[in-house]
Amino acid sequence: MFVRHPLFRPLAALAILLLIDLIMIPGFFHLEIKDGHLYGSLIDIANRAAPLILAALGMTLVIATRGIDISVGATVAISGTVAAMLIGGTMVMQNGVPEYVANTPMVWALCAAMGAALLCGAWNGILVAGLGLQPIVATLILMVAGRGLAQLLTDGQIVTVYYKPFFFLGSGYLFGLPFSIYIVAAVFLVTALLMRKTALGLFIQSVGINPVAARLAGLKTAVLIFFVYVFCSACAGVAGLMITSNIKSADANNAGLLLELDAILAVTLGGTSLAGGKFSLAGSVIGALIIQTLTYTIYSIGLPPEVNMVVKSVVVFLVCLSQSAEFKTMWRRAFPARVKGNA
Amino acid sequence: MTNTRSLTSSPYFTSLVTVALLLVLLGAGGWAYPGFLSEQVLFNLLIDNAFLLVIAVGMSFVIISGGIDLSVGSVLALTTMISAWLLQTWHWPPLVVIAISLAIGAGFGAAMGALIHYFKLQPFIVTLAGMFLARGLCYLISINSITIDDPTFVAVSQAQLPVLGGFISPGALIALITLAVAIYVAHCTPFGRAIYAVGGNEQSALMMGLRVGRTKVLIYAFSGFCAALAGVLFSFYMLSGYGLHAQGTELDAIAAVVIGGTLLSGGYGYVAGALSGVLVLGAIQTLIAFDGTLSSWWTKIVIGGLLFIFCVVQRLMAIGAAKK
Amino acid sequence: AKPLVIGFSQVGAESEWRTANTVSIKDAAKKEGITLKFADAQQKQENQVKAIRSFIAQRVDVIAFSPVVESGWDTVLREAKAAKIPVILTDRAVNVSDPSLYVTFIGSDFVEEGRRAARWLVERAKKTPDTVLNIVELQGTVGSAPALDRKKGFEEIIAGNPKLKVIRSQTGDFTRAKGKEVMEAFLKAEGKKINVLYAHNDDMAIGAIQAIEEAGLKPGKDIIVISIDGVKGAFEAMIAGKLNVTVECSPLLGPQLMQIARDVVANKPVPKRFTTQEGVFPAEVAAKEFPNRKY
Amino acid sequence: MSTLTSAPVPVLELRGISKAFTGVQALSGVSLKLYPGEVHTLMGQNGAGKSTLIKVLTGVYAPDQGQILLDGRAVHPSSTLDAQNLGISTVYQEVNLCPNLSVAENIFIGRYPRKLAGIDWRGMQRQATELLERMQVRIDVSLPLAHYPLAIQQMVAISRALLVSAKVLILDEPTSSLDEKEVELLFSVLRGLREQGMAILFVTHFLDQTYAISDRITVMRNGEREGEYACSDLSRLELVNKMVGAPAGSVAAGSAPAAGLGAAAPVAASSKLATLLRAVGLGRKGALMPMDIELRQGEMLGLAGLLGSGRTEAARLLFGADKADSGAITIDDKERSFASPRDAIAAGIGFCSEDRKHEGAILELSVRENLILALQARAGIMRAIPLKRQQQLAEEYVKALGIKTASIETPIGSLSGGNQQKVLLARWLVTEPRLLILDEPTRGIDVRAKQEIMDYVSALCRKGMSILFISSELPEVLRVSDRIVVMRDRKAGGEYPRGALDETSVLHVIAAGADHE
Ligand SMILES: Nc1ncnc2c1ncn2[C@@H]1O[C@H](COP(=O)(O)OP(=O)(O)OP(=O)(O)O)[C@@H](O)[C@H]1O
Ligand SMILES: Nc1ncnc2c1ncn2[C@@H]1O[C@H](COP(=O)(O)OP(=O)(O)OP(=O)(O)O)[C@@H](O)[C@H]1O
Ligand SMILES: [Mg+2]
Ligand SMILES: [Mg+2]
Repeated sequence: MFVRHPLFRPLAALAILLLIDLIMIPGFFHLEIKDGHLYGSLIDIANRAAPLILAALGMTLVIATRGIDISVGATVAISGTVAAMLIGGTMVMQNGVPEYVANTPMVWALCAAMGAALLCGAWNGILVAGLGLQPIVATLILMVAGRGLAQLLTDGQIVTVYYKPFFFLGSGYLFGLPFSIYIVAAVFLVTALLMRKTALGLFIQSVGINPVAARLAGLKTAVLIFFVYVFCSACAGVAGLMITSNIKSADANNAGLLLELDAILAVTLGGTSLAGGKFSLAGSVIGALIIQTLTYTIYSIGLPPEVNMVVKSVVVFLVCLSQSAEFKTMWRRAFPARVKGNA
Repeated sequence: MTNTRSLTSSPYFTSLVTVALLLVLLGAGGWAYPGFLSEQVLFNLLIDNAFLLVIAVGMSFVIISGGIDLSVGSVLALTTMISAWLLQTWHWPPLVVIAISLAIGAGFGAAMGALIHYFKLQPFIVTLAGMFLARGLCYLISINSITIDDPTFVAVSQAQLPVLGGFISPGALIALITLAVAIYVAHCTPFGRAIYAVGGNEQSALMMGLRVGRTKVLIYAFSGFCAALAGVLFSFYMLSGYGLHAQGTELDAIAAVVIGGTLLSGGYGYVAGALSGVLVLGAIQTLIAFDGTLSSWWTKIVIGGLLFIFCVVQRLMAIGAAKK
Repeated sequence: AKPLVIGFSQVGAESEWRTANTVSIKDAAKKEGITLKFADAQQKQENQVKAIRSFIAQRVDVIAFSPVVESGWDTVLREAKAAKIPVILTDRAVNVSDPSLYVTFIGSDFVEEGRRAARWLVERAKKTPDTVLNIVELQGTVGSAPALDRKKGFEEIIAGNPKLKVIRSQTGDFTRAKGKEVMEAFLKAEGKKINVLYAHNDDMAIGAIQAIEEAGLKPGKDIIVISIDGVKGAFEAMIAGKLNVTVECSPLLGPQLMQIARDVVANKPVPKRFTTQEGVFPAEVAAKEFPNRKY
Repeated sequence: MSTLTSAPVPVLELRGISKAFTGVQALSGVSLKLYPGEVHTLMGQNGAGKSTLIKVLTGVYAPDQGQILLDGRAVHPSSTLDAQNLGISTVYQEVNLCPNLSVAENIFIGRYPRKLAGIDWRGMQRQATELLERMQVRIDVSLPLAHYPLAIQQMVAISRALLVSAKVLILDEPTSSLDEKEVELLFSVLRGLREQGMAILFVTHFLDQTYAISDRITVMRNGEREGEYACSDLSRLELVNKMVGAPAGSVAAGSAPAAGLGAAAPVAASSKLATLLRAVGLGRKGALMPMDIELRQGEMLGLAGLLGSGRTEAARLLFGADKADSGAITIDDKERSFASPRDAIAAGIGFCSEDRKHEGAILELSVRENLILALQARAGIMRAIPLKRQQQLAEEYVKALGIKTASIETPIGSLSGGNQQKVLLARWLVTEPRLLILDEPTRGIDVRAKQEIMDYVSALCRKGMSILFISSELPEVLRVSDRIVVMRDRKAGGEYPRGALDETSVLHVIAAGADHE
């Protein structure tokens, strides 16, 4: 019965990857307490996957409405840059002793960064829902210009932050676990609850499957679409803060580069169709974990960097094929005996 | 029904609007920067974007059929790499190398098309994985760039075909021929029409008895072929094979096709729109190069801004036309 | 007289180093009263070719550019030559069949930078003569010229030293985030075995230093950290004792470029190769050197 | 009507076809023989398995069991293309054409007339125009299909099927959105084909049409073949009873003429009822000339007219689905303007569209979700209807309307056409609107269900709901409406109280509207 569950296949893919890690990488599952928190590969994966999961959550809703948002990376750069510049701080040498000075109170800086992200979302939302531009071009505009704006803010420099409390967001620990995990869990729970306890999920699916019928049934299609783009950018904004906090600096040139592609990949690996409609938030989380585990595996296993991409693509192909019902039937036909034997 | 009605009227109109806006863009450039409107600058638009045009032509087919192909940039790079490798390391005759490259591109596309159709996988994901794969294969051949010094390639690379007081490259000519053939195929052959049918409604196309599977595989094969042909043109253009060539070209191609008036949801649009779309992108870049004062980030912001103005004006005019 | 017009095609703005390079060139042009046509290629060779073509169409006096890659410049440089516009390369060299296609090349030698980093390490290894030093390497973007050359130069020198062993090498894409991510994985996989980190640029090193600290180790002490470029951030890290050495790769080519451009236009003979003056800065001199850093 | 010819060999024979979907045995052991030169009608209630049988026959689905014999040889069509190549030409229940292609192309795609340099566009358009003219459809065939209303699209689909010289022609509810004139034209074409020896398999829910054209009838019930009868041997009453599965001579139901339903008719003179909605000069350029409409509480207003007379447009304007360029709408004497359907729904209006595939059903969502969508939309995002309540509502309406579905969680897309229609009707009924606009609500619904639904709706009407009823079935409009507005050339041609018109006089109004204006 649960083999039929839509999350079964993504979970199985993740499990197989972890199994490979278990065999190939000694001490992969080893966790120890270091400085009062858990330390180990699994923690790294969760911590690293956090921004990707956030981006994927936002992307899931956009994709559910038949849209796509390729400006996620740019939004990450913008929000991270704004936060880093406002909190900023410089190192000054006083009598040969370095001292750190912060600029703006952190709360304000975070609000400003999220504000910037929401503005990005609103911009995308207006272009898609208001003007009816095709999502991919509408968000392409921000993808190109957004990173430019972030670089304009920093003059192309990497802005380093010297303010301890800010680091908590991306590399702090709470009850032994990375704080970013809590943020992701909170966003996931709130989103899932919104989908469950309100009619939002139903509406988003309806708009994604048949916008004309949805409008005739009385849905505010434009408002819904606007909302999902804002939500997606908000998620990207938080992801940007996390990334910035984690590397203690805002790199407008590279922060979140190509994050949108990984996010889309995560969404699809999780079983959501890019044609819109039915979606699975949990699936996207699993998809993101698959991608991060894969990346981590490649690093740990000691493959030469030249083959990274080939390995990644082969895994993606395999995961996709494993999810295809047609592939299963074909497999059955090709190897009838063996399947029976296994069953 | 009104929604579909306004949709149907828009692509044709959008295409016209694109051409008009392109002329405005060029006019503005000529007014602001002396020398901008010389023949050679305009021909350079074609020469420099020949490979993009070829890719966009293949991409048009894919998008009209309701799919997408993200692998084109990588397939281009892979083609340059394979050509360079075969020429430099194995010293195969250039024509054979070109034929093999094109066949590999088409085969790569066909394989993706088959995965998409027979296993009902999503085009976005299959071609995204294809993009990683093709790039990865480049690095397996070599992570260095390989310079091509085969005399035929060098000769083609430096050939200049005189036209109207300026010149174009053989690559540009090949691109234009590809475009012409593609327009013919799209509008005057059953295969071309089947592409539109599949894009309009795949289920219906199947129920009407069209060979949907074959059409889809062929579409992706064609796109792969175009990407490989673009790769060959790129090898002429750059005389090198390199795994990092043409990064992000897939987005440029998609943008060009969409700006040219094709709907990403499939079914509506014109292959010829690829030309206007490519020229618009090229003109924006040329404008920026002529200006010569923009810093890196202002370059990005201005490209984004021009894209924005362009898309919005295009969209508003289309809405206006539909209201009329 | 009419001001000199230089068309300059920059690779992009992918790193701080690159930005410093751009700023240096722009400032120098302004100071010298030279009109600079600047075009950003966003890391794409084809965009550079387009920019050079448009410089030719605009009939600038000198074309200068930092090539994205070494190969593939024959055709467009031939067009420049046909239009009688001299070409100056900065930062990276090109591979062309006919060396007369460019006048001169100003810039650093990536292979040499790799060698210098390795030489410093070899010296350092002499302090602990009996131990084997396990090295992990953070490469730049796969296939990019600095990554290839810095790896090559480094390997060339350590090849002769059996005590120095590269146990892991992975790409960190020249960024802090990736540098940190990859280093985390290295630390988990190799644990305490790692003695030395060699990063192809400062940004990756700074990211990796964070990873080392989070693993409860002391960068600079438990793990020797070597990097290349010499940006401000690296000096800060050295002052804090977390980075051991950075090999300078100077982006400040502007004044030199302007001077050479004037010479070229004035038909003065210029050498085919200018190597920029670059140093190796170990942590000991960082505090003293820090105030002098321009980027 | 021609008699059964003595051709003893069937062109097409089905033997013991079974097909199951998850949770539903759609067909079990169905056999059927189709002879050349006959029109064979397949009848059965919604969800009886007619469309599934046709899809199995034409290679859309593979049968779980059973054989298909064509001219005595076993065939295994694996795609519609296969079936076409075998000489089986089909019009499926939902219009399966490409909205983006021109009408001419939709007819010819897959078999273009060729010319030296490719497709002979001119020839194709000329032939398409001629083909459609045979059915008296005069339209610009170079425009995209999406430009035309559903009825035209259906005619195009039929023309496409007629184009091939096939041995077998299959038509699954081709007449569901056609009006009588079109149906008659279609039938004359079919009769011609029958003369030429073609075997025609026809599906319809209209008894009149069945008797007008069929030679033989196969009745299906619950996925099984109930029996096969010569048309002349089976009375309407028997037919209906066999479809429903009642013992012979029990419930009498059918499309009996209006007289038989007098009992349900209202007694109140509708002029005395309070006005609910009044539209004055409502119009939209290119779609509807300005017209006035008045709707009273508890009254059913029928809109009669031929295809393309603007009924759907009028309904869409009233509902705010399209924006009116002129005119004003008042509800309860308060002026209202609807910028979107949402506003209209807030004002208590519901609109059940004629195009269920594109404008109604959200195919991948479940019956329950489809059913409560409009209610939930009105309640807003935050006030989610509790799942319990949703299930209760869904169960209630599934029962009340006799919707045949495996469960309320089944995706609506896997329901039969008629049952989908019922779910969409229920979508609006749950919102308890003050005014319900029904555009071809009984399209594709079987005779008995049609009767039940109309009774159900009439009862609601008696309770005070007002209804705007649009249907291409003139008798039905005449039968149930309290008042009738006849439309013609996209404008109102006149308003008549119940009983003032019969079928011929309506046609008269339409034909010679000038006298009545
Ligand atoms: N793709 C499918 N998946 C699951 N069940 C299906 C599918 N198609 C049809 N069914 C089920 O099979 C049964 C027969 O459906 P079918 O469409 O053949 O009915 P029908 O006789 O054509 O009805 P109608 O007159 O309403 O068109 C129905 O119960 C329907 O729910
Ligand atoms: N026979 C026809 N010839 C040409 N155009 C037609 C014909 N029938 C309908 N149309 C088109 O139909 C449109 C109006 O259709 P509308 O849907 O409002 O009519 P309707 O009375 O509701 O018809 P239907 O019964 O098909 O729903 C017109 O714009 C016209 O283009
Ligand atoms: Mg049916
Ligand atoms: Mg209608």
